[in-house]
Amino acid sequence: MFTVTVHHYLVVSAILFSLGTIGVLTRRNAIVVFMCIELMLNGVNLSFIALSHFLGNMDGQVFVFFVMTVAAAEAAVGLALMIAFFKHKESIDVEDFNLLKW
Amino acid sequence: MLEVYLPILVLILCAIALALGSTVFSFLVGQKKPSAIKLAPYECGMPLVGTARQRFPVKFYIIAMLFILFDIEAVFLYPWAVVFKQLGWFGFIEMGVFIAILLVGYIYVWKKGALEWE
Amino acid sequence: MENLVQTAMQNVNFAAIMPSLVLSCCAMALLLVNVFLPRGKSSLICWLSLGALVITGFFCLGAWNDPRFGFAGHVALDNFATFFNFTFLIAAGLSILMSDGFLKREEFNVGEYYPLILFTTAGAMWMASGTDMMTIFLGLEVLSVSLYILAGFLRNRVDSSEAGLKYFLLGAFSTGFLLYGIALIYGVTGTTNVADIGIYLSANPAELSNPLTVAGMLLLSTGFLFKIAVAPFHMWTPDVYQGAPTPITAFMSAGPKAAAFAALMRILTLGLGGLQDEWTSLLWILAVLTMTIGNVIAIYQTNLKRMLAYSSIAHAGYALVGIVAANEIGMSGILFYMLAYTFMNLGAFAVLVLAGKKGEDNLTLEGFAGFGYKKPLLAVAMTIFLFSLMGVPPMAGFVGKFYIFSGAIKAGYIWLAVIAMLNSAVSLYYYLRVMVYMYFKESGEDFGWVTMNVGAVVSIVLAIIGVLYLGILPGGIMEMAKSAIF
Amino acid sequence: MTEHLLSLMTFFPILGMLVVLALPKGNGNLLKGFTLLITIITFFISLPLAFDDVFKTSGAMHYTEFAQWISIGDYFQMNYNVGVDGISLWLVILTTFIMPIAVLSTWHAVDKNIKGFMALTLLLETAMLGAFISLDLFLFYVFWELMLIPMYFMIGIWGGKNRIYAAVKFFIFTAVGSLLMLVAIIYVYYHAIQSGVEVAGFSIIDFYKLSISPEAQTWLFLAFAFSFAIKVPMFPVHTWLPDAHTEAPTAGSVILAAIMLKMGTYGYIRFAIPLFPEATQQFIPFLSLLAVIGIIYGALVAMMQDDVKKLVAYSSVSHLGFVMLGIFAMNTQGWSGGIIQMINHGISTGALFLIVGFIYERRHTRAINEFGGLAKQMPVFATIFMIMTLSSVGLPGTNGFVGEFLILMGAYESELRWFGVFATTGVILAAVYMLWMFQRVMFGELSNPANQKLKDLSAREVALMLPLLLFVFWIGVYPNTFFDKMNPAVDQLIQQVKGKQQVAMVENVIPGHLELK
Amino acid sequence: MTPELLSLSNNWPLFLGSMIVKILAVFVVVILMVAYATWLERKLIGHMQTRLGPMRTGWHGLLQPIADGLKLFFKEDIIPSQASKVPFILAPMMICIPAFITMAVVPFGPDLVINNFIIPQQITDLNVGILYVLAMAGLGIYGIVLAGWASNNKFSLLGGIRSAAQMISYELAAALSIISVFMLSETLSLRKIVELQMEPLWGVISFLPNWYVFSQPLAFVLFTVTSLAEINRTPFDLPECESELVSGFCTEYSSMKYALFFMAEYANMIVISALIATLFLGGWSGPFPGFINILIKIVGFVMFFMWIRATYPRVRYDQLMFMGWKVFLPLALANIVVTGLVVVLLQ
Repeated sequence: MFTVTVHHYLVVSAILFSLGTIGVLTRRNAIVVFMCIELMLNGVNLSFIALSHFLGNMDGQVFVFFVMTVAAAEAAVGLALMIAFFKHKESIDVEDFNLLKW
Repeated sequence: MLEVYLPILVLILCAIALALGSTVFSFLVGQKKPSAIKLAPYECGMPLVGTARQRFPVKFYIIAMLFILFDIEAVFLYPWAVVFKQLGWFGFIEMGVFIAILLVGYIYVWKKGALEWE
Repeated sequence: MENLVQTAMQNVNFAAIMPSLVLSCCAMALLLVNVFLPRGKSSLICWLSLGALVITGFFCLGAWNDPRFGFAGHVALDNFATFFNFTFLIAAGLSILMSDGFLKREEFNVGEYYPLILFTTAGAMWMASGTDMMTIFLGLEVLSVSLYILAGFLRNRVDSSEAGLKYFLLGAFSTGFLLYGIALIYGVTGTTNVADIGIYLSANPAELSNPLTVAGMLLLSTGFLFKIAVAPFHMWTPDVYQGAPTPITAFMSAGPKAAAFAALMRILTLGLGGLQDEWTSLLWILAVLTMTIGNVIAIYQTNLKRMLAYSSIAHAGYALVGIVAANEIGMSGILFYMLAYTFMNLGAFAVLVLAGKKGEDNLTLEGFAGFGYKKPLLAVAMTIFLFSLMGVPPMAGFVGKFYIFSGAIKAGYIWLAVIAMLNSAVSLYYYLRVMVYMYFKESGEDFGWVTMNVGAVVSIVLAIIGVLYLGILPGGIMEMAKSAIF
Repeated sequence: MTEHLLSLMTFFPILGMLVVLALPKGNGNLLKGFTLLITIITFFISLPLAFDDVFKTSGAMHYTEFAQWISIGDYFQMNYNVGVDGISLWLVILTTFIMPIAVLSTWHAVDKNIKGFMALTLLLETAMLGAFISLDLFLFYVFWELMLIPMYFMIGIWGGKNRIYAAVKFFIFTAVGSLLMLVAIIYVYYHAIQSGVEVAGFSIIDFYKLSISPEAQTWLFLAFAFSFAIKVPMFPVHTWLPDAHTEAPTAGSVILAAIMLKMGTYGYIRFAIPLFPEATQQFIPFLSLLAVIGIIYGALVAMMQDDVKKLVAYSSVSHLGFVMLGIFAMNTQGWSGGIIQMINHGISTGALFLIVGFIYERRHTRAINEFGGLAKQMPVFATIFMIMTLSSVGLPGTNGFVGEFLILMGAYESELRWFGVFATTGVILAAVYMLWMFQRVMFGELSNPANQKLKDLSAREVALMLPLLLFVFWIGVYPNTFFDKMNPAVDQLIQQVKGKQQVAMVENVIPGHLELK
Repeated sequence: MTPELLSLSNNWPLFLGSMIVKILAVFVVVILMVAYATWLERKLIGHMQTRLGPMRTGWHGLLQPIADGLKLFFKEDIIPSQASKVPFILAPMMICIPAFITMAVVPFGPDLVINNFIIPQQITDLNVGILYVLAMAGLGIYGIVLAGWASNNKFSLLGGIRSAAQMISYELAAALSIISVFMLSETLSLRKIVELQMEPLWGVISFLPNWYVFSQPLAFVLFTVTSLAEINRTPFDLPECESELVSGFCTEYSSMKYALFFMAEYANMIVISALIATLFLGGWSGPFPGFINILIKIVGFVMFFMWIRATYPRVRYDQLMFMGWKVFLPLALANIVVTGLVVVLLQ
């Protein structure tokens, strides 16, 4: 019968991470970019938990707790920044980050 | 290990079947006499004023943020609660510190008036 | 479970986290004080936060030459950490000093500003004293999240908002890489404790060739190199530095950078010492790339803040040389250099803070013309800082460069040292140009809006003292830096 | 007293600088007077060195002072380690002697921001003295770099219309060289540490004992030589000099020509050659070639100039070429000649710049064709100008002759014979361009109406020239006063260098250097 | 030989079989209860207001739910022209599905033993059961926001956002309020919690069961009220208040989609009742055999909720938020601390 090993989890998490990365690099809407970043973090979380279960020590899962907390904090701050930016530009398209250029 | 989630999967399928089935069925058997007035958004019979795609008060956004943050803290409390009895005083004090820090944020939010709804 | 509690309780050692603990408690207290104060009384918070820094400083002092370890190897308050802690405290102190007048001028005198700086400092301390990936990661995040807010703090100014958002997006992005690196290394070694990682890797060297380990090392370093603003991860730096409030830019260029260096040094030397060949050769290239890009692009800048941003990129490159050297001199050289850089760079920014107008605190070179005659004292201060940044004796910058490069040369990286020297030769041009505008060019502009406010002046004076002291009598601090190497 | 003489002499000006900064900025004459006082006192402090006969007997370092400065266990150690021998002795005296004259010359020349100028002058004096007396490479480097800062501002703030370009060019040229030298210095230090030689910090006296592998020496020598060559300046890297000289205010040009250029040649004698003898040997032909090219090129370009100051500037390129040639002759005559020629150049070129300054103050132009027949109008001026011109040309009886004669002799005796031959043409060319210029400026019709009512030299200006004249003839007539104190040191250094070269010949295997990565 | 817990590995046909049976049973029962809850509500409130409620369809209108269902099926299915189609259609399902699958972790009877295999009378026994419940409760919010946004109508939008804000606020309070229960039970598995409640109260008082309502009265009250708010029932039914928001996020919905919202509301009500019963009132334990006990408790709570609806006026939105954030949240936290203190002191 088909059994799920740690490698399957790692592959899935790697795929999630890569999807997130690609999204960050290709998408234009700041919120979508941020969601892609969250996707990356969740990919990491997945591999943390899988590894922790596979290695039989809790460090990985504890780490995931912290990552989730941090992600929440970042979400709060980030969305606030987006609102502040939106107030000025009426848009959160990263193409509109055009004020500061060299 | 994962097999305990199998029933949930099946249950979800049933629920989807119910929701989807009833929608589709009503769509098939229900009568269709659409008219422009009928398809217009309902504003108590008054002619439409502006669009609904507009920015809503930032208040709601703040509530959402607070929810995320406090909910995450709640997540920390669950595992702690389960092993609390073994941890004894140690665990109690640790969580006391945690909740105290939480309270700092809570008082801050309160005083900032983020919880006021004029 | 019982014995788990036992070990946990044995491991608790508040002495090991005292400084950061005190600092964060003060920060929280100030946060509350602030909301109970009537609006516009924020200057009080400013002075209180300075007091908090002083208190923390005393606790750090107590930890010097008295290393404390605790929390099951998560925290090590050794001399290394303490030295860096002082760097952070100085950076924070100077930037807070120059902030009060700045915020008043911008008419955005909001009290949360100061607790946020304190939180950032506390995060930096955790990074410096963390010996476990978790502690370091948490420190990094406490630091970053507060900085995101501070960068976008002047929310009624579009450039500040944009800087904050940009910094946030890229920062979070790099965090992802950092985490993935940690995850991979955790997968290989089965621990997140830096020391244990090192032990495991030395115990089974086969894992060193494991692609996961190397990939983990690369991703991990990426996370920190981003914070240090090493090319090619430097893209955010100029924009954010230019957009952020000037005192924050000053702080960013010194404190967080030093913190990232501290964490990177610990992880690379203690944890991944086995991969030294890999990371030295990697950082060799990056160091050259960084200092070259920083210096060359800085030449084309007309905006002073932006120019200093690129120069700070270049300086990050110089400091990286110390890690590449991977010997005691190089490492302790970084400690010294970071301290010196804190003084000179914050000093330079403090001058910019005073020279700025409301709403347009980033001056252009032309705007600086004739500054030397209208405001001689400020100009002299600026000159001292610029010479120090150039690395001209007898200023701190020179001694710092000497320290680091001698480490590289002793390790045999002659060419790296030569390239670095040529780079600082390039840097001469744009630093000198500032003085050209200040002294050699006249302009009708009398800098009437420049009002000497106490805080900024004090910070400038302190910075000058620091620069000259570290430049002329560096012996004592060098000794400390030496004894701070683990 | 005497054991701290050097420190006193070196740091007295900087103390003066602090006082100057405290003085009110309005009162120009007070500032100038005070600065003049400081420099003169410094000169008198340095006089005992000149009259000390110990230099006649031993070529070792005297008046040495040693204090630990920075000492970081096994990392590195820098000391405050100073002293003078017969070589640096006269350069120190030259410095303390020229400074008061330079200050005196600013009386009318500098009118804006006097306070700053005076402070910088004093800072500059400290830096230059420090560089001449320091026996610790690190200390030397510190002073060496410190010199740039005041000179940069002097040129940039009080200079001519093209000053900014000149100032930046000056600073960057010199700094680039010295940065490379810094790498070499550090390398030498760690080589010393690893080869187990007992060294007191960066003390060059100890570094002389080192034995460095030839290939390492090659690079190190190049680093040093490049840095000093820029300062000298030698032929390809001389381009900063004309700009700096022409743009700088009179006092600046005087200091630059009379003292700072000597840093380069002094650097060769004190550091580059004794530290890396073998490498020197292998580079002598190349460098002497550059020196000769410098001599002739400088002369020819000088001939083309129509700006008096530029002309003098290019003449220095030519003169310094002579000095370099003498040094590379690697024998006592060559070196003594070289050193005495440094002093000569300091005196005569310094004087010439002053003279240019005088007429510039009067006419605010330096174009040769603007003048003519000034001799009738201002006889005293004409006389002094004549003497200085001749000394610069090297007429027997003036100081220039002694130096150039010895240098050429040294060249003929060494394997640089043919270079010597070519260099001789430089002497003739010098005569041509100097005298031609003098004739065009001084003799002929007093055609230009603007020159009709030129005043002759004032008492101050004469007082300023007299000491220089004195030395012109002293060195010209009785140079032994100087040689007696110079030769022991020169001999000793030459012997040491030659000795090491011999050693290198016989045992061509040398303990390994730091491995490169 | 001692019976072992039935699992996929030791006897998969029986496992799958029993699974299907349990799921279908629960599903059908819930749907029926939903259907008749509507009938019950109308009758109950009717009588409370001295009306009769539906009387025509069948004896005392017993067939009323079926009639309603048929009617809704044949109603015209209007999709407003301005609405964004796909979200508009998805939203009701997204509300309905979580409401139904939450039942999965609620135990409704003692374990059965069939030829040496223990079959718990519970669809599945997650060791993190309660987290599952909270997660599902959270999912419902998406549907509401989506419905409000998709129908592109000011009232709907406002209603949707309002209810979202309200639900998350109270979800927070609810989640915090039950933590004290787990501090006593030391497990998140609902099955174990029920078993723990069958012991004598505090291990000493033999004539009373160890129901947590006795040891955690405050938590009980908090959870009841907050979950009432969380499922948008009166007096917290602002999102769909007819008078202000023309029934909020479901203004634009008609026919079966509209019905789905109501099914979801009643299903939620049943689930919440079941949860309260399980967490505080000993779940399926009680005098009667099988799942009668929990059925009684559920119906009891459902009627209680209806009673409240008939009795209390609707609160104002600011009062609502005030209670959620400034009353229930601190109380829950305080309750946790006090519980912790007591537990530690008693040890």
